[in-house]
Amino acid sequence: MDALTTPFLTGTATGAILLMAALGLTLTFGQMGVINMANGEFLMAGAYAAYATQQLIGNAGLALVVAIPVSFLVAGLLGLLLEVSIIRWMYQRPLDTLLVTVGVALVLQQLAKDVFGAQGDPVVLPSWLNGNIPVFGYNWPFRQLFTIVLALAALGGLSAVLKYSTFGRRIRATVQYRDLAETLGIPTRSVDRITFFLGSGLAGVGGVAIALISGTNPTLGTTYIIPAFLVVVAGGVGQLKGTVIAAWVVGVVTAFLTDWTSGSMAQVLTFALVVVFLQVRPQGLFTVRTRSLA
Amino acid sequence: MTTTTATATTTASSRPKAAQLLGTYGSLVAIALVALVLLVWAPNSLSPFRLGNLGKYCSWAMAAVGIGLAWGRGGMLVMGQGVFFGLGGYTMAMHMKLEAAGPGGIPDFMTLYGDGTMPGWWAPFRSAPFTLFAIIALPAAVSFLLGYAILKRRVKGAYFAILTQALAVAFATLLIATIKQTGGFNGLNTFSTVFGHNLYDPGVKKGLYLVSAALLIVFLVIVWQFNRSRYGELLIATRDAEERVRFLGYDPANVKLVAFVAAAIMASIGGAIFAPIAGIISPSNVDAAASVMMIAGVALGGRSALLGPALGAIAVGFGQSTLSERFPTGWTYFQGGLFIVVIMFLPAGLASLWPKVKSLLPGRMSPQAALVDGENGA
Amino acid sequence: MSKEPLFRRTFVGLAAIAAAALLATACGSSDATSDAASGGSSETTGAGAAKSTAGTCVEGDTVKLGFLNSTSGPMAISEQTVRDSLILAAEEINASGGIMGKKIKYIEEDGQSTPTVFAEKINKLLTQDKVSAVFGGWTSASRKAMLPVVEGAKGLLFYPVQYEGLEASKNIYYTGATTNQQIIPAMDFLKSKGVKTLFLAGSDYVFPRTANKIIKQYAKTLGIQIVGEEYVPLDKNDWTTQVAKIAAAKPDFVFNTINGSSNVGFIKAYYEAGLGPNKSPIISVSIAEEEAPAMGANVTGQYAAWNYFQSVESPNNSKFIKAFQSKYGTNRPTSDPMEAAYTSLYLYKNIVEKAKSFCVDAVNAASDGVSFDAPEGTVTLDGSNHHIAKTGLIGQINAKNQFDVVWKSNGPIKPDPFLKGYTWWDPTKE
Amino acid sequence: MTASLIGQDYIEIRGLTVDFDGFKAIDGVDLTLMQGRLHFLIGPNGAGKTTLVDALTGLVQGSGEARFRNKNLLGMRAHRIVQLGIGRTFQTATVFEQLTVLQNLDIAAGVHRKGSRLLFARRAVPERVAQTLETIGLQALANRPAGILAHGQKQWLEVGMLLVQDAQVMFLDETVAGMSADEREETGDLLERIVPDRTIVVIEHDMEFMRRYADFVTVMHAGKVLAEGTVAEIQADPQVHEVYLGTAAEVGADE
Repeated sequence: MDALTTPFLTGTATGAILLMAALGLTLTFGQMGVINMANGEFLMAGAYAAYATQQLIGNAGLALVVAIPVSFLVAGLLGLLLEVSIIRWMYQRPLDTLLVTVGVALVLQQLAKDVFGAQGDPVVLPSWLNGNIPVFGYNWPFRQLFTIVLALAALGGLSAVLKYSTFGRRIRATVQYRDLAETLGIPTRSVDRITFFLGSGLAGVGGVAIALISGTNPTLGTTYIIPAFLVVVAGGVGQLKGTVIAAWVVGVVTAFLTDWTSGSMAQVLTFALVVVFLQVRPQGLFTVRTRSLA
Repeated sequence: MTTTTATATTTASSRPKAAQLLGTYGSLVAIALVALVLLVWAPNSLSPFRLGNLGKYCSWAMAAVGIGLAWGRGGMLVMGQGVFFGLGGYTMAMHMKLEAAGPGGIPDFMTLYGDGTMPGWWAPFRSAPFTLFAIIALPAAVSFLLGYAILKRRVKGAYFAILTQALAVAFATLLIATIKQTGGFNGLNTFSTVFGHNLYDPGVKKGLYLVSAALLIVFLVIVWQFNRSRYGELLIATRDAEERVRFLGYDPANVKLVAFVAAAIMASIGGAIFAPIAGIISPSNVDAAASVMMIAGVALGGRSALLGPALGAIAVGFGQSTLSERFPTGWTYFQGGLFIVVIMFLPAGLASLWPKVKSLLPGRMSPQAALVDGENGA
Repeated sequence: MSKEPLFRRTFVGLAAIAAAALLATACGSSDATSDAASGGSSETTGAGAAKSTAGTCVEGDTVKLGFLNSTSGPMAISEQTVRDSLILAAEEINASGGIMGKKIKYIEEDGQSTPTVFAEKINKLLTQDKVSAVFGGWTSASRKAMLPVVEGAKGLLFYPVQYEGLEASKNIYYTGATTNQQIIPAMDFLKSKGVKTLFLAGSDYVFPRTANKIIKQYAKTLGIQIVGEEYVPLDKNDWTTQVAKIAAAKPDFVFNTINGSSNVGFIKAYYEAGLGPNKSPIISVSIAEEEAPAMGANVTGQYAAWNYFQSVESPNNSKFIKAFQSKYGTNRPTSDPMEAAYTSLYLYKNIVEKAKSFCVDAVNAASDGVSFDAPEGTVTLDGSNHHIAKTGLIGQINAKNQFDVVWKSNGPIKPDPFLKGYTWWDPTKE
Repeated sequence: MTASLIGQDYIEIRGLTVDFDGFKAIDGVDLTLMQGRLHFLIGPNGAGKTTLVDALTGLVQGSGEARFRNKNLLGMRAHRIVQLGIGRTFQTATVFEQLTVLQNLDIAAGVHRKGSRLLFARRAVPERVAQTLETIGLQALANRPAGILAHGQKQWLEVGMLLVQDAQVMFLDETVAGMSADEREETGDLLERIVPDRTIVVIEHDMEFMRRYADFVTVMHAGKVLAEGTVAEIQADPQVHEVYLGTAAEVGADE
């Protein structure tokens, strides 16, 4: 039984992290056509923010609770800074944003190395997270459960913002009919900025979850960015449900493949499966229909 | 009717002919200059160490020339050229490993990590002709299959870029995971000879450099011909308005596939010459980071210019070697800053500065002036 | 209309240029104009690194050495510590008169955590800078990449990190442990603890693969059962799936050959799964004083196999720790690779002074039996394989993240990189 | 090769439906497009004119049937449809801006060229291209990048591309929109010159232009065919007036 539950639950937790990494990507890609390769570094920034919070507060449990909003803010502000300083000049050249943000990612990594050192820093699990519950023969770590709850909360928060707030309605309007939104007087520029802030902030929260797995590390973003993009590609752009399903499926499938083969082969096979999937659905799972020809 | 047509033809083509002739001359003269520097000046002036490094830069430049074709001219941001570079590099390295092992011998690392038996698919690489064939056929086959799968499904733009980068990640991971067959993280190294020539012989080293530089020149000439051919025009058309090309009766996927496969073969040949020059090929030469480095050179030099990608790649290679000697930690900042500054402010790379430089020269202020110049010259 | 002929003409011209260049340079090279290492045919030309073949191979009152460590990339943190102790050793030697009266002038290069860069840089150090010896390298990949270069240039490399063995180059000196000085003692220790079942967890990398191959063969002889073997890529930190397998297998011990930061994820997942020093304890071969506090979990009670611990009590070690901490800060721990690097420079000094020459052949001829009173104890070089005899130590991590030595091999173990003295070893078996 | 086909080519559309996630942009249209006449397709915005052309040229999926030379165009891939001799222009002129006018036309001529020829450079201006340059009056600009052309010139270039392509069926989507009166006249005259051995369908909002050049008119509304006939018949149709309610004068008189 635990041959199934272990990869399933572990994969779900991995999927939860992928989801937090991918939400920002799918928002910014869907709304602005911007490919933000530095999103992985926002994960890293969130992880370091969690570490720094823990250093300041000391009490691991309290620090974790504080770290979540702090990481959201730190990563979100970094994202905002990126938008204001660089991205906004690049909206006409979406493919080029990909390369510019590759450069930003490199700079942020080196910055983290210089500030925090190349060796990762530990983030201590609070005692109330350090344990497990038996589920069908698998001792499910509380931390994985916490990660899933965190991702669901992030998703719920984002959905609520998109659905009920003015910002959210504006974001949805801009994603679907940018020109129309503009003519209706929606300040699409500031909507873009807020989207960037939200998306980057969510990655920061994801960073907290990663810090709980393996501490901080200047290069931790690079390990998550490609899987996160595969999630976006497979899930389709502009709709949250596609991203959610894709993140969960990629997480679980990778975990099962890891179980059956090895960690390395699992990565290779997951990539192959995404390419095969794109043969069936080149637009991903779901997509917002627009009538533009290009 | 016929007379007017004839007039139309002459008026239509007289001016460009002069201008194009100039362009033709200019490009070939530029390639010849590069050839002079690489094939005559460098071997007689640089120390063997610097020359070996230049040989490596040339092998990256070969991949870069292909990227220029696929990305600059074809609009496909190929972020996983390391894969094809690696296919060529590993093919060559496997042959050299088997040469080093001697007839009937097996590569040393297989005893180290495995049970001392060689997987069957290594065997053909004992043959030099097969190795040379595989250096071209392997990347061609892989890029064709992958390109066909991706391009026919109209996956393009960012999706295409991300998938190719994911491919590079997957490829490097696969190499690391198959340590018993491919040497894993360490890669393949400790070669002794290449096609029977002692790799440590200074003459052989110089010869390898010359092969690398000469191949680069050949690739430049090939791309030059590509660019001026009808295919070159069609490729630009496809880059700029893919759907429009479809409504002229072409399948844009096929047009792009040709450039993608050509770029893959160029990268593979680059990798094949890299392995003997560097004496090693490992996953870190072919992974996503290595692939991004190849893009960096192309972006710096000018993605759609003829010489831009090659010279950019050589410059980035040189920068990596020398800047990292002086500012070890600064190198990453420099690399990151290069992407940001070049892509933001000079999207067409340093090559886009060339017309401005040229316009400072007297008599080349405008197309008209160029025309006059050309007519006088002709 | 004239384009086609023009094209052809130019191309023919180009080809001619290329051919001429090939000819010119091919001839040029045979005139031995090259100032690099002399050609590959002659075995007796001596130190390729140094121009002069007469006398001591180093003229003037300084000797150039190369320090080649990664100061950028993921390995930087580990390799920086090695460079720090190399610089310490160089300054100490210079303060006491240098090597054979010549002051050390060291040239630093960054390996960028990339094997090809290591190959390029050691080539530069040996052929451009003409250093007499190079010190550095950390990963096996970097050493494997440097090996053909240092052999081709007939130079010298001192490699300070424990490794997977099965190698002996006449141009490399290995001052870290080979497998029979670390892995095999660790297994002997486990046997002495009465271990019956063992789980192997490692990075997907040369060292863990080779180490585990040896462990598996030796375990058969010792009657220890291997109940699982898991590998995770170096850059992957999530070990939850694999640790679940450990928890299910309930081994007496876990043999940990994981590299670098991946350890953090492993240790965390391990404690979350309810494992600990009392339930499937870990013995590690790459967690040292530097790493233990950075695990994000209290690793007190876990074990590690090394040949040096900061806690080793000897006058030489106190001197080393004092010198190191007064130069770099009292919070800086000392570890096995740092000690091995420090030792390597002193060993080089002693060999050269015995040989009375910096020439590679002379150094090699004199190396056998050269010893140094290192912080870990007196080490002696084995000229037949360029390794040094070392004592195997097992430490248990205490609350201060220092290691209490709980087991010691019976005196220094003679290096045996190819395990020729072990009858159970069969390299052609899995 | 076209001589024997004069007057015989036609596209027969039966029950064409285009469904966007439940919204029927085209709803069961029957239409016959005959060779040799300028067939105008008019209707208010959103009537489905462009979608109809999209479906016939393989840009969007449609169901039903559209027969041309015994082949059903629906379900064929776009470039195959072009290879059958069916060409189109786009509402916003789409030309290759980085390429010269000459190169634009030369690429359009490529549909009749062998693939292997692509690897060589163009040595002279192909006759058909030269003729077309003259026909569309862009000889002087042949070697200028198409990006610098004025709006009307781009539209002509698109028509020219259809000419070198030797398209037997041409769909022109609002080609004269934004052109000056003189330019419209030239365009109309050009279309009249080339229409005898071709099937030409023009989507148009300019009613004056329609009245002057249309041989046959189809009025669409809400994805359906509302009325068909000559200009006079359409102008007399009360249903058409109703659709254009509020701007009823438009059909009869100029704006």
